[in-house]
Amino acid sequence: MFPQMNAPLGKHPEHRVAWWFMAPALAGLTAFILAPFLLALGMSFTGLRLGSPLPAGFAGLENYREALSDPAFLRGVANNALFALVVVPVQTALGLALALLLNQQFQGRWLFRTLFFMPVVFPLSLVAVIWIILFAPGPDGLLNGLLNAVTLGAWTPRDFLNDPAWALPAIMVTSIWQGTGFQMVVLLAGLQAIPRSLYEAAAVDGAGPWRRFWHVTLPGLRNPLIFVVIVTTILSFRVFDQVRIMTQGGPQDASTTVIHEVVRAAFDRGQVALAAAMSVVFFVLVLGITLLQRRMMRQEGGTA
Amino acid sequence: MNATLPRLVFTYLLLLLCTLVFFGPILFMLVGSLKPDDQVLADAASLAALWPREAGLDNYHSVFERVPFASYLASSLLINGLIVGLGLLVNALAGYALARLRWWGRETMLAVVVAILVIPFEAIAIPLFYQLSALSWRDDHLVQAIPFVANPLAIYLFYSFFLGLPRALEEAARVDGAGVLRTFFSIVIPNSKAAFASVAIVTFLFHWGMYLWPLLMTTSESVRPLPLGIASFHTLPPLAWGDILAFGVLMVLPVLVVFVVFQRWFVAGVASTGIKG
Amino acid sequence: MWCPRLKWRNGKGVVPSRRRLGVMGTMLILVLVLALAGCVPIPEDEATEVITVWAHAGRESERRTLEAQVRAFEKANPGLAVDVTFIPEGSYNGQVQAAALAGRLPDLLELDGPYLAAYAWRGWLAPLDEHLPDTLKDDLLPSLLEQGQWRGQWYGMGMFDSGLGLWADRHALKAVEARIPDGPADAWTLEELQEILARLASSSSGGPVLDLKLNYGTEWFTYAFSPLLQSAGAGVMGEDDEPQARSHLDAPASVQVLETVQGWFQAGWVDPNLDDAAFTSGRVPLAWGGHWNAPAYRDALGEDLILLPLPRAGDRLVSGQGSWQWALSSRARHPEQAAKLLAFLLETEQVLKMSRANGAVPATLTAIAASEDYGPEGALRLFAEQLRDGYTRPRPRTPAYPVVTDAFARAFRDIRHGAPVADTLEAAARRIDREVEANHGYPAN
Amino acid sequence: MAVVEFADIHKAFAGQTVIRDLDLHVAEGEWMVLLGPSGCGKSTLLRLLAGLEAVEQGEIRLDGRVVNDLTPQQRNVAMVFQDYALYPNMTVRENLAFPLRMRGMKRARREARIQSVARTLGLEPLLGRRPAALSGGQRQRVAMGRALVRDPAVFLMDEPLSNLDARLRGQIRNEIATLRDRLVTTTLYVTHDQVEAMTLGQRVAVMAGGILQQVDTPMTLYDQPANLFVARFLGSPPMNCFAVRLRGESGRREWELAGQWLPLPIDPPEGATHAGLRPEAFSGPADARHALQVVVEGVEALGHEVLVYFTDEQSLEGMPMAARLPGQVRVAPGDTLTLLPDAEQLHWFDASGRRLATLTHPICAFSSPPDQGFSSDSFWKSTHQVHHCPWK
Repeated sequence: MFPQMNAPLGKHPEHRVAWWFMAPALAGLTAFILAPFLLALGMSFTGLRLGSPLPAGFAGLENYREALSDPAFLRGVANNALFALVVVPVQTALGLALALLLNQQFQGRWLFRTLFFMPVVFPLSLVAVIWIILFAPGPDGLLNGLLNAVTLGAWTPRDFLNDPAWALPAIMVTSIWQGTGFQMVVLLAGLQAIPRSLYEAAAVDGAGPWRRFWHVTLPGLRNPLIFVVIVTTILSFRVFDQVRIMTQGGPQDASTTVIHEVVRAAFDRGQVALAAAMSVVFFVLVLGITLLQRRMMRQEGGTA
Repeated sequence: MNATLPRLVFTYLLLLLCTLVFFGPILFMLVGSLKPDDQVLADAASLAALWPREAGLDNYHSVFERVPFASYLASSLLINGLIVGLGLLVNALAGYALARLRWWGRETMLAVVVAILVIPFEAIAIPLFYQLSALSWRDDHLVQAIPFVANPLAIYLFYSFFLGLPRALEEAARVDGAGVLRTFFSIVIPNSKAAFASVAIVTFLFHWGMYLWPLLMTTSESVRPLPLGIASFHTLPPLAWGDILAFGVLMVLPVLVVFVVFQRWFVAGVASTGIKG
Repeated sequence: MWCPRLKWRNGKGVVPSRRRLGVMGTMLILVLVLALAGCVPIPEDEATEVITVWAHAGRESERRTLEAQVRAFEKANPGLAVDVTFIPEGSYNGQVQAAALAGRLPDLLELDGPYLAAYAWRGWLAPLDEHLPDTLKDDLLPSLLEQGQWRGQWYGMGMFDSGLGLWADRHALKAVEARIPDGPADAWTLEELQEILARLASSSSGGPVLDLKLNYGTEWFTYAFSPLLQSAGAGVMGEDDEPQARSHLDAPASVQVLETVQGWFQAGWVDPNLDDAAFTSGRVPLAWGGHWNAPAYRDALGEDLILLPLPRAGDRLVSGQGSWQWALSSRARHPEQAAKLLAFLLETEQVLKMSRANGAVPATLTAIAASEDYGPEGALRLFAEQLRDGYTRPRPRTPAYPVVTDAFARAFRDIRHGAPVADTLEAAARRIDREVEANHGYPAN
Repeated sequence: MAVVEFADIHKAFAGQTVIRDLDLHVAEGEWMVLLGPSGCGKSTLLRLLAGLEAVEQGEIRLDGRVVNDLTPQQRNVAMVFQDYALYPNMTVRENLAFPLRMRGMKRARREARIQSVARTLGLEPLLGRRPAALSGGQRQRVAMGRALVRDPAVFLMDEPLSNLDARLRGQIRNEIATLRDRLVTTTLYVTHDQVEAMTLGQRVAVMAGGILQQVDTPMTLYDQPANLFVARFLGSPPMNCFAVRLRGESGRREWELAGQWLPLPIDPPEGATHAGLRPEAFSGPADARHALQVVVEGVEALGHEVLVYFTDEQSLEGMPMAARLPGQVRVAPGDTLTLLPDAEQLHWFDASGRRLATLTHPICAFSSPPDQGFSSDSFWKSTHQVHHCPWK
């Protein structure tokens, strides 16, 4: 799955140099990611609780049993999956649409690109706060008011963040709003890298705009598309801040996510070992999905 | 593709709509930060949401009174400076070794980096916290920065960027008599500004809003970063929405400045890392 | 097991600097990653007279008052210095836990009352008895004494306690001819309240009529609504001899009470109150609230504001209690000096100052008697009476409290959104009991 | 200056053999051109010598010293890359200075070298510019300059002209030829262009499919190709090659071309299965008795000459046969034309594609280009390798 390198620059000295290049990052990754992860793996088989004076003791698979029978955790897994299934395609499609829009000739492209990209620079915690206000319940809420105006009064105002049917979609909307700009920038750059001559050739061959999009644009965007899809997928499995701030996972776990459950278990309830078990299950799931995704969308040129 | 007039009008209409969607909430925040607390919500459904009637800087005064904003900002800048500065060096070196050098363990290391990529920080925060607690290391700037210096995403971005860099430059340098290290610093880095800029911005954006870790690791006001400041507004109802929005504006302002200044590089960098994937 | 002792002397020969600890930590981290154990470096005992104190960053006035009090204490005790760190309320517990695990607790710290058992069981607190004179106890509100004790030891002591009740608009109640109770003994029954709500709703064209402070955080729900269960004869958990949630939290009485509350939501009587202005803006005439609402509500309603006890779900009213408490860390380097500060803070004058700053019920009977609001003729005397006369009960005093409150708040939220009450409570009870069992019932250590 | 030796080199990428059992000796000061179609392994050979690829089998020697395990900077070779590889972040001056700085040369000496090279190549006005501000030809010159500024043991040039347009290519080719005669440094020059090979190489090593086919002076390659590959690779249009058909006894032998039997005045060597005839071995239109009647299929009138194409059923790989006629001949496709092939110029090959010597055949009937101004004696002693055609 990884490119085969074929140009050694002299064998022996480089070998050592390479390890020196790798050493600082390796040390950091080991100390601050790998080691804690292994520690989490170890913890997940104990009964460790935050600050508990009791000896942690070996708990076998107890934590895994508890995690897998915890409806909130299972709901979190399902929500994450749903989140990825909705947000990844929608956000990518929107990003592509914006990129296509901006790829035309008109005045002020720079300005609009900046405006559309701006949400990306907002920390998620701040985004969440802003959208809490936008989602405000009752006719006074901005979104409710807007929908009311658009539908000429047919819209019944609702409490989005406290409605089991709307909480997760509300968080999805927030995430899409924040992330689309990133996709747009990557795809826009991809669009500009497609040789103009290809479009001209297609036009000469009698292809209409739709066929040109389908046969020139999309294939030309293959690598950027794969890139944004993979990145967005990974990010959508990490969703946490918005959930924590906007809905606390509720109502009735309707908007909880795995990481949110992990944080709740560890920080709110001190059940560190349970949280560790959840993390491990989650890691295995996401790694599996990522590998599958990479396999399915093996990148052209990425391996050159 | 010459734009006809109707087409141009249509384009601008679409652009306007998108601006409303993507910039509207930001404008709402800006305007809200200028309004008295109780008006923020009350106005939300009317056009007044985007137009302050009694604008004032009261909320900003209040923010500076309620939290030591300058100290938070300084801490945030220091922490992010460390993460970005050290991170660029450390991750670029690793990305280069993975993309260009040939060594035993390269394939394995690449697989490890990709696998690590999917571990969210929240999932390992507690064990990491235990580790550092065992060292009694907490409550300073470094503990908020050092753990995030080595970053698998940054390594991966650098890796894919370097893969796409024309190899001939480095070969020329090697033939001209430069060693690996010299080649890296004299040839590779100066020709990868876009990648460095985009990785820097991505890392910066990613860590600017960091909340959980500083929450766990700091108690002293003097080392706390900006995101913790929002906690000061978030706990005591009635929530002062105006203050919160004002604080939010102040919090993103530095990022916004960084972004607008480096936008060109960033776009180029994103393109070069993203397209190569 | 190899344990590094992180000990350096800086120029002045005092405590190791944090920065250097950090640098050293980075270097040691790789080694230690594998040899991880619970070895915590022991801070050096120094003969400095700086008392370190952590306090929650409450409202501005509360902060200012504490700072002024500390300065006054320093003035009265030359040679003693107090270093106060304020920590935002929302993240306070996480902070203390984190610091405790890293062995970095201060001498004196504030903690949220119901977490006391959890901290004490973990060995983070030192008993107060040996440091404080017994006479202090005699004057203290019984509720505070109850809250501050766990398994026969006295750990926590507050400068104030909280009051929970119903705020009402006199006009609105009059309009629907509601009975106005005189005091705690005279509280509405749940049915009575329900009837009044219905009448209010029909007179106000069907809009919401009750503010339950749904905009508050997790802890509010346990604080504000578990008393209803206790009043109904159930509760969240049994007492010390029966530390379990099963047959308490999911008892028929609990189910019935919360089904009643659920009915209010379903009837559309409860305001979501995102802006915390449901009552002040006149949207609703009734608010489930507490002493901290008094200033804003007085401003908004003036003479029309009345304070009522919560409804009783059984024979006798049960209301909420518990607030921030001071505790001595088991790692305190200056326990005697810290106790001295505590005693100072409990002087009537200081208690009254703090009460005026945050509006809470003063901690001592003497202070209450001298208080304008809580004294015999005070407008808020109901709160003091509840606490003094045994109408309040603490939230479950168990080290499992973090899990308990999480489970209860989650259950309450779900019930709010229409989840079946019995099932939800049963699941919450199971969740709590599993935690208790996993900890072997929290044996003494 | 150094002697370069490749001994028994074998190189594979991911299991794909790129160079097979290669031996090559480059004399001190010699200009050796590596010529072959793309993918034949010639660039790889250059990169092996530069230290940019690892030698897995065999030895590379510089002046007798085995350099297999030396890093590029330890080998002291200078290289001109196909796409120049100018450092975009440096000015022309800095580009030129870089290799000198890497060798630790003092500033003053460095400046002197740069000035001298800049003068030689006419780069003086460009010294302050960055590569992005240079034209293609200027970049090429800077790339040359960066190699020349040093005093390397060997110059390596990897298709240095391939990115230039045709006119510029001719011009710079001449300049390089001038340089070659001025600077006597061992040089390996990789190209797929036979004109460059013929004009620049003192000797040319022809490679195909990772195998060295023949190493010799350009004219020898042309006149005595060691095998069918070399025969057809050099020359444009390439040599007409076909399966041999003979009849009759010795002395009255006839051979067949384009379906017609023609007298063969010579005896073909034993075992000849294929023969080749260069386009210039035809003359016509002719009215001779043994002339060949062909139907013209294609015509390329180039002014000074006309190339005429016709079909021979037995032509190798079905390629059309080409004849080179004087420019004044007027002919159109479909015309019938009489041509007179000079059978004495036939090249003979055996079943494996190897050249067969014909002792009765005057070797250098046409070869009369002036000597290129260097002593060729030493080259005749060098390794002369002939291998089986890879496609056989």
